[in-house]
Amino acid sequence: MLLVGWEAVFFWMLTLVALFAAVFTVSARNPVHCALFLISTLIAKGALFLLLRAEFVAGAQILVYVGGILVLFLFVLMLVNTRSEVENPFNRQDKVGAFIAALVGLAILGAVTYTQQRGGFFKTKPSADRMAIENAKPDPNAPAGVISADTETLGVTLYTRAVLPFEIASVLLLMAIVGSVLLARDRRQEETYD
Amino acid sequence: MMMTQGPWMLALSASPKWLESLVERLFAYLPAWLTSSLAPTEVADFIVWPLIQIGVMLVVVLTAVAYLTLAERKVSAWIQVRVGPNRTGPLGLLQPAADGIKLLIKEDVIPFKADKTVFTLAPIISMVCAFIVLAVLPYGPHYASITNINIGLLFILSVSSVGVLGIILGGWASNSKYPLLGALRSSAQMVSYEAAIGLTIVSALIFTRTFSMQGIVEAQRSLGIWFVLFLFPSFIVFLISVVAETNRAPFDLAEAESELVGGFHTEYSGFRFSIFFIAEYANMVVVSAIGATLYLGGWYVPGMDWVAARLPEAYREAALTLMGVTAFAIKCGAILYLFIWMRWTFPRYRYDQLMELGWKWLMPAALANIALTATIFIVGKELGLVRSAGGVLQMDWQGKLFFTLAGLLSMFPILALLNAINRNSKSFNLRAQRTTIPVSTRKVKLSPGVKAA
Amino acid sequence: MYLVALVPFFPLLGFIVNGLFAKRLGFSEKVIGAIACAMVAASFVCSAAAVYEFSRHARDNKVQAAAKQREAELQARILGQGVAYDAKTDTKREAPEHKSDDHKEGAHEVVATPYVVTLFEWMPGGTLRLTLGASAGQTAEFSVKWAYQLDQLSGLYILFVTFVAFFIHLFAIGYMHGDPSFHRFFAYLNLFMFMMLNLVLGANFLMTFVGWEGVGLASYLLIGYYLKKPEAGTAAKKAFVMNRVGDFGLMLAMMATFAVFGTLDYADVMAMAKALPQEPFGLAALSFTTGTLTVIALLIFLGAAGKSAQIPLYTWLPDAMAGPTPVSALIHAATMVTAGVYLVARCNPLFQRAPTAMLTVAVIGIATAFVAATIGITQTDIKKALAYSTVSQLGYMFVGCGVGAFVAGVFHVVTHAFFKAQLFLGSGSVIHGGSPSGHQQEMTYYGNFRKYMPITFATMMLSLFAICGIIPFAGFFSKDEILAKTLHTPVFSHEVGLALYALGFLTAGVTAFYMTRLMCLTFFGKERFLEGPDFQEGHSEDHGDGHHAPASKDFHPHESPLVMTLPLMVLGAFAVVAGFAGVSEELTGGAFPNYVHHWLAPVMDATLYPEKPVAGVNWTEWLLAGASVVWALVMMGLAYFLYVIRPELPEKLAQTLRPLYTLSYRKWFWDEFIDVYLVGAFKKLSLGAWGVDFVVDSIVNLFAWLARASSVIFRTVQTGLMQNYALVMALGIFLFIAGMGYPLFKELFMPTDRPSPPPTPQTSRAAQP
Amino acid sequence: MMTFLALAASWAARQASEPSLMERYVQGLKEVDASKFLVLSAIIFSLGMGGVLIRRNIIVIFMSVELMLSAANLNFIAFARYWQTQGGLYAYNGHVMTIFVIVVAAAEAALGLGLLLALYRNRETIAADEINLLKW
Repeated sequence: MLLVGWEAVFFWMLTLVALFAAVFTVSARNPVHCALFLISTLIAKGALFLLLRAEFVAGAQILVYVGGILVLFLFVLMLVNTRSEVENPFNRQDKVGAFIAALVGLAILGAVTYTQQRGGFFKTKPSADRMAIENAKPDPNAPAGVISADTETLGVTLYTRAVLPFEIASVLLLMAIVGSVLLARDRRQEETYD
Repeated sequence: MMMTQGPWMLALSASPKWLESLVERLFAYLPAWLTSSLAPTEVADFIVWPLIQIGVMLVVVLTAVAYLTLAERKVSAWIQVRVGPNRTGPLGLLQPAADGIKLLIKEDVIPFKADKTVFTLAPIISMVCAFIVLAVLPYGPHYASITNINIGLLFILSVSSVGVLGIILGGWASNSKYPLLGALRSSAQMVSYEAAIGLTIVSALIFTRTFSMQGIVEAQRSLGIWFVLFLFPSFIVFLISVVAETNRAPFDLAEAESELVGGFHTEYSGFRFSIFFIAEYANMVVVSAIGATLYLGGWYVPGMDWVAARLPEAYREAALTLMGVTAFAIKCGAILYLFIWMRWTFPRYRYDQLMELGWKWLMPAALANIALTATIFIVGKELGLVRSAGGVLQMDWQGKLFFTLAGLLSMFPILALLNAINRNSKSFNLRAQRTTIPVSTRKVKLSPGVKAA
Repeated sequence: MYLVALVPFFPLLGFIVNGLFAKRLGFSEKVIGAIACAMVAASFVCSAAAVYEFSRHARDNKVQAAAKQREAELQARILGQGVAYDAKTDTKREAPEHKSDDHKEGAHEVVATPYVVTLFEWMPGGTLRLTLGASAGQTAEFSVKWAYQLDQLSGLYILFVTFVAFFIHLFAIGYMHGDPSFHRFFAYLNLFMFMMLNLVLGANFLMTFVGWEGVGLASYLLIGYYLKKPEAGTAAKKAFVMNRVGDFGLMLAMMATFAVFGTLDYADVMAMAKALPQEPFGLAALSFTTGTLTVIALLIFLGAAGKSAQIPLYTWLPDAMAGPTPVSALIHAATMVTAGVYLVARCNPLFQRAPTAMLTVAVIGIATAFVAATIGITQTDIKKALAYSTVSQLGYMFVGCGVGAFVAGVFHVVTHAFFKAQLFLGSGSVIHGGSPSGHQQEMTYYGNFRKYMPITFATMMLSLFAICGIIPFAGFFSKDEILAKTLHTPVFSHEVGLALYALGFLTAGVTAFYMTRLMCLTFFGKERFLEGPDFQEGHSEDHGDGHHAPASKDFHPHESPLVMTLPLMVLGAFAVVAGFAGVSEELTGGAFPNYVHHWLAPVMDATLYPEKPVAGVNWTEWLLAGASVVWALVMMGLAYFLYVIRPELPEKLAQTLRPLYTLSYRKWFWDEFIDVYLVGAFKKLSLGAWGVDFVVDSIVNLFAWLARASSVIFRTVQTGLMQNYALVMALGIFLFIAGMGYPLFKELFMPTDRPSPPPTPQTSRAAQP
Repeated sequence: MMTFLALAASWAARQASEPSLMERYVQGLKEVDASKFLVLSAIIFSLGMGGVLIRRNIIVIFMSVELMLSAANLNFIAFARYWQTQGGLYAYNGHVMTIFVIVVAAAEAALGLGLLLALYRNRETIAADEINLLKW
C-alpha cells in the first residue's frame, strides 16, 4: 500500500509538478496561461491516480477533464476577449480571501497531521488475504493485457453497487445538455422555436 | 533500494538476455555511487530496452511520415493522371528530405504581439500527443510493442483529445482573426468526431473485452478472425470519423486554402509549421494503426500460427515477429492509401454539413451500433454460440458465422434509423432542397409527385 | 283562534312583496297600494275572527277553571311554598276535573284566560338563579318562545289598530300619488304594521320588545322617508335615539322581571304579581330589596314615556311631523304612541302594587298634557299643533292609568285613535289641496277652506267636537271618564285626586281652545292662501321636485279625491259612534252596559282596588260632565271669537302676554335644555377617549420603527460582490473544519468501537462466473 | 496547571523513544502513505479556494473551482487506494465517486460557461466585481 522506491520518486516529482502548476493556475495573469497550468495540474493528478492504481479513473480524468472541459474553457476564453490582468492578482489589496483560504488549508493540514501523530489513518492492519491480493503476481500464462482488473472491477461496481447514482448522473448530464442548448440559442432561434 | 515486483513490470516486456549481459558488463565501468543502488537487470529492463524500442519506433514512424507525404503527392498525381515528384533523387524518393530541409531553412516568423510561449508550445503539444500514442501500439507479438498498459485504448483516446489543445492554442496564440476562427472550427470538428470514435470503440470492446492493445490483438488471434467482420458498420463509422478527426480529405475545411487560408497554422512558418505538418501526418499514421489493430487484427493474420508451427523451434519466434510486423505494415498502408484516395475524390464538406454529419449521422449510427452489437452478443451468448473462458471469448465456426451475418445485417436498422432522424434535415435531403427552392428561381420542372413549397 | 298567529305575518308578506319585487317587477302604484291595503285588511279580518272566537273561548268554564288552577299554582311558587317551578315544562295543562268554584262572587267570575300560540322556542337558555324579590334563590329555566298571546286587551288593540291602519293605507294611496319611491313607502308601512302587531300580540316581554324596536325602526324609516329633506333625516335620528333611551329602561325592566318572576311570559308574570303584597309608598320603595315591583314599574314607565312621548322624552314627536302625513296619522297618532299605554295597561298588576310608580305616571301624565296643550296654542304649523294635541291626549291616557282607571285609559286610546287619525288625515288633505305645491303646512297661508273642501271641513268638525269632549261624541265619554276616575281615585288621597282633576279640567279647556283655533285658522276667516311662498318669486322648494316658477294667481284649494275623503268620512263617523262603546255606568246607572269595561275586566287586576257596584244614576257625575262640556264650549267660542271675528286680537294678546307667549312658542326651551346638559356632558366624556387612542397608536408605531431600524443594519451584508459571498462561505468552511471538523475526523479515521466489515476480496476476477 | 505538566512530561518521554527527526524525515520521504496525498490535496484545495476568492476573471474562478474539485478527486482515490488494502469500505467507492465528480464538473462547466457567454453578451465584461446588480 505504501508507495516505495520508484513509485515514491514518481510521487514526489508529480506532487511537485502538481503544486507548481496549481500555484500558477491561480496566480497567472493571462487566463489562457491559467488554463494551461490547470491542464498540467490535472495531467499530474491523472498520473498520481495511476500511481494509486486507479487506471480507468486516470484515463477518464484526462479524457473528460482535459480533453472535454478545458477545451471548452479555452473555447470560451477565445470567444470572450479577455485582456490579461494588469497586476499580479495576488497583490490585490483585499488579501482577506487569500488569508482565509490559507486558514482553511492550514485547518485541513492540522487535522491531517494531528491524526497522523495519533497513529496514522488506518488503525486496522490490512488483512492477510488482502495483502495476498495486493502482492499477487498475475499468472504468467494469463493472456496479455489482463494485468490488473481495475477497469473491470470498476465497471462491475458501477453497474451493481452504484446503479442509482449512475442513472441520476445520466439525467444530470441530460439536463446540462438541454440547459446549454437553451442558453446557446440566439435571438432568431428564440423567436422561431418558442 | 530493493525494487518490489510491481504490476508495472509486466507492462514493459522483459529485455532480451543479451542486453542484460551487456548491461552488466557496462556496470563494471560505471562509478560505484551510481550503480550501487541499481540492479543491472532492472536497468536493462526499464531503461535501456525501452529506449532502444522507442528509438526504433521513432525512426520507423518518422520515415513513414516523411514518405507518406511523398506517397500522397504521388497518389494524388496518379489520380489526376500525372506523374508526381520524380526529380529529386531516384524516382523522387528524396522529395521528403528536400521538403524537410526547405522547412528547416525557412525563416521562422513569430507574429507581432503573439503569445510567444504558447505560440511555440502549441506545435509541440500536438506533435507530442501524436507520437505518445505509438508507445502503446503493438506492431508484433510479445516484444514488438514498446509497452502494453492495461488501459491502452483509453490512453489513446485521452491523448488524442489532449492533441486538440495544440490546435486551439496554435490558433489563439497567432493573435489574428483567421487562425483563431480556423482553430475554433477544426477543434470543434475534432472534439465532436472524437466522441464518435469513442463510441465506435465501445462497440468494439464488446468483443475485445479489454482495453490493452496487445490484448485486443490476442483476442482476435484466439478467435482467429478479424473483428471487422463482426463489427462492419462500426468499422465504416470509425473510418469516416477518423478521417474527420485528423482534419483530412473531405473534412479539411479548417485548413482549406479556399476557406481560411491555412486554418490554425497560417501564421506558422518554417520549422514550427513542419512540426504541425509532421504532427498531422503522424496522427494519420497512428489513427490508421489503431484502426488496423482494432478491426483488422493488428499484426495477426489468420494463418500465421499455422505457418509458425511448421518452422523449427529456434526460428519460430523470429518468424512470428517478422510476419506480424509485415502484416501490420501492410494494413496500415492500406488504410493510409484509403485516406489519400479519399482526399482527391470527395468534394469538401461545408462546415455546418460537416458538423451535422458528425452529430446527426455518425453519432447516432455509433450509438445504434453499440446497442445492436450488445443485443447480438447477448443473443449469441444465450444461444451458446460464444463462451467466455477466463475473460477471453471462445467461439466455434457457427458462432463466427452467426456474428458475421448479424454484423452485416445490423447495417440496415442503422440506416433506417439514420433516415428517420434526418428525414427533413435540409442539407442532405435533396427532395427537401428541391422543394424549398423558391418557385421563381427554379428552372427545373417539378416531378409530378412533389409539391412546391 | 290559532288565526292570531297569522295576523302579524300578512303585513310581513306585504312588506316583502312590496319591498323586494315591486320596483324590480315594475308594479304600478295601484297594484302596490292594493297589496298593502289587502294585507292590512286580511290581518283585520283574521284578528276579528280570532277575537270573536276568543270571546266565546274566554267564557268557557273549563278554560276558566284551568286558568284559575294555573294562577293558584304560580302564586304558590312565587311565594316560595310550591315546588321549584319550571317554566319550560309549562304546557297548556287540561283543567282538573273538579271545578274549584269556591269564590263567592257572581256566577260569571272574572278570570284572565289568555290564549297563547307558540310558534317555536326562540331562546333556549340554561337554568339561572333568581336573585331579586320574594322568590330570590330559586332557580328558573330561561326560555323565551316566539309566541303570541290573545286576550281581551291585545284583541281590542289588534282590532282598532288594523282597522285604523286600513283606512290610513287607503288614504296614503291618494296622498302619496306620484311619489317616485311609492313602493318603498308602502313596504315600510307594512313593516310597521307587522312590528306593531308583534308588539301588541307578544306573549312575553321579549316579543313585545321585538315589536317595540321594530316599531321604532319603522318610524325612523318613515319619518326619514323624504330622503332629500335634511330635517327629515335629523328628525328620524332624533326620534330613534329618544326611543332608544326609553327602550333602555324597558330592557332593565325585563331583566328585573326575570330576576323576580323567573319568566318573561305575561300570563305567568301577571298571575304571580297578583299574589305579591302592595309595596310601601314614597321614596323607601325605590330600592331593589323593598320596592322591586316599584322599580320594575318605573322602568317600564320610562320605556313607555320614551315611546309615547311623555315629558322627558316627548320632543321627538313634533319633529317627527317631517314625515308624510299618513305616517304621522298612523304612527304618531293612532298606533305606535299608544304602545306605551298598552304596556302600562298590560302590567297593571305591577303598577297597582307600586303606588309610587302610579303617582309618577299620573303626575307626569298630567304635566305632559298641560305643557303640550299650552305649546299647542302658539303653533302655526297645522301638523305640529296636532302633534302637541296628541302629546297632551297621551298625557291624559297616562293620567287615567296613573289613577288606576286602566280601562278608561285604554278606552281613551281607542277613541283618540279614531278622531286623532281623522284629524291628521284631514290635515293631510288640507295640506294636499291647500297649496299649488301640495306641501304647504303653515296655517297662516290657509283660510276659508270650508268653501273649497266641504267634506274635509265637515268630517274635521266632527273630530273637533269629539276631541273637545262635547256630549254625544266619543271624546266626551272617554275623557270625562278619566277625569271622573281621577277625582274619585282609590289609589291616592282625595286632595291628590282633586288637584289632578283641576289640572285635567283646565287642560281640557285649553285643548278645546287650540283645536278650535286650528279649525278657525284653516276653514274660517280671510282667505290667505294666495300670499303663500308658492306664489313669491325665487321660492325654491326644499324637497324633491323644486319648481321655481311662481304658481299662477288664479289658484284655489281643491277637495281631495274620494280615496282620501272616504277614510275621513269613516273615521269621522267612528269618532261620533265610538263613544257609546264605553259609556260609564255612573252616568247611565247601569241601564246601558259599559262594553269596554266588561270586556277588559279580566285583564285588569281588581284584587287591590275592587269595583264598587253601581247604585243608580250618579247625579254628581252628570254635574261634573255638564260643567266640563260647558267649559269646552266657552273656550271654543273664545277661540272662534279671537280668530274669526277679530283676527288682529291674538297678535295684541301675544304682545301683552309676551313671556307666556315666548315660553309656549319656544316649546318650554326643552330642546335647548337637552342640548346644553346631556349632549354637552357626553362631548366632554368623549374627550377622554382620545388619550387611550393615542397610547395604542404609539405602541403600534414602535414596532414599525423597530423593523425599519433593524433592516438598515442587515442591509449592509448584501454587497452584491459574488466573491464576498464566497468569502463568507470559506470562513464558514474554516470554522467548520477547525471547530466541528475534528471530532468528526476523529470518529471517521480512528473508529474506536465499530466492528470492521468482513474482509471479502472485492475483485471482478472473483465475481466472474 | 498540574495536568499540563503531566502532559508535557509524557510527550517528552515519547519523543525520546522515537527515532530522531532527521531519520523520520527521510523515512517519510521514502514511504508515501495516505497522509501525504491528503496534504497535497489540502494544499491544492486551499490554492483553488484562494483563486476563487481573489481572482477577478470569472473563467479563472471556474478554473479554480475545477482545481478544488480535482483536489477532492485526489482525496477520494487516495482513500480508495489505502482502504482497498484495509478491507474497509468497499474499495471502488472512491473511483465511482470520482467519476461522478467528473460528471458533475462537466455539467457545471458546460452550463457555467453557457451562462458566462450570455452574461458577456449582455454586460460586455466578465470581471466578477463588475457584476454586482444584486447590490443593495
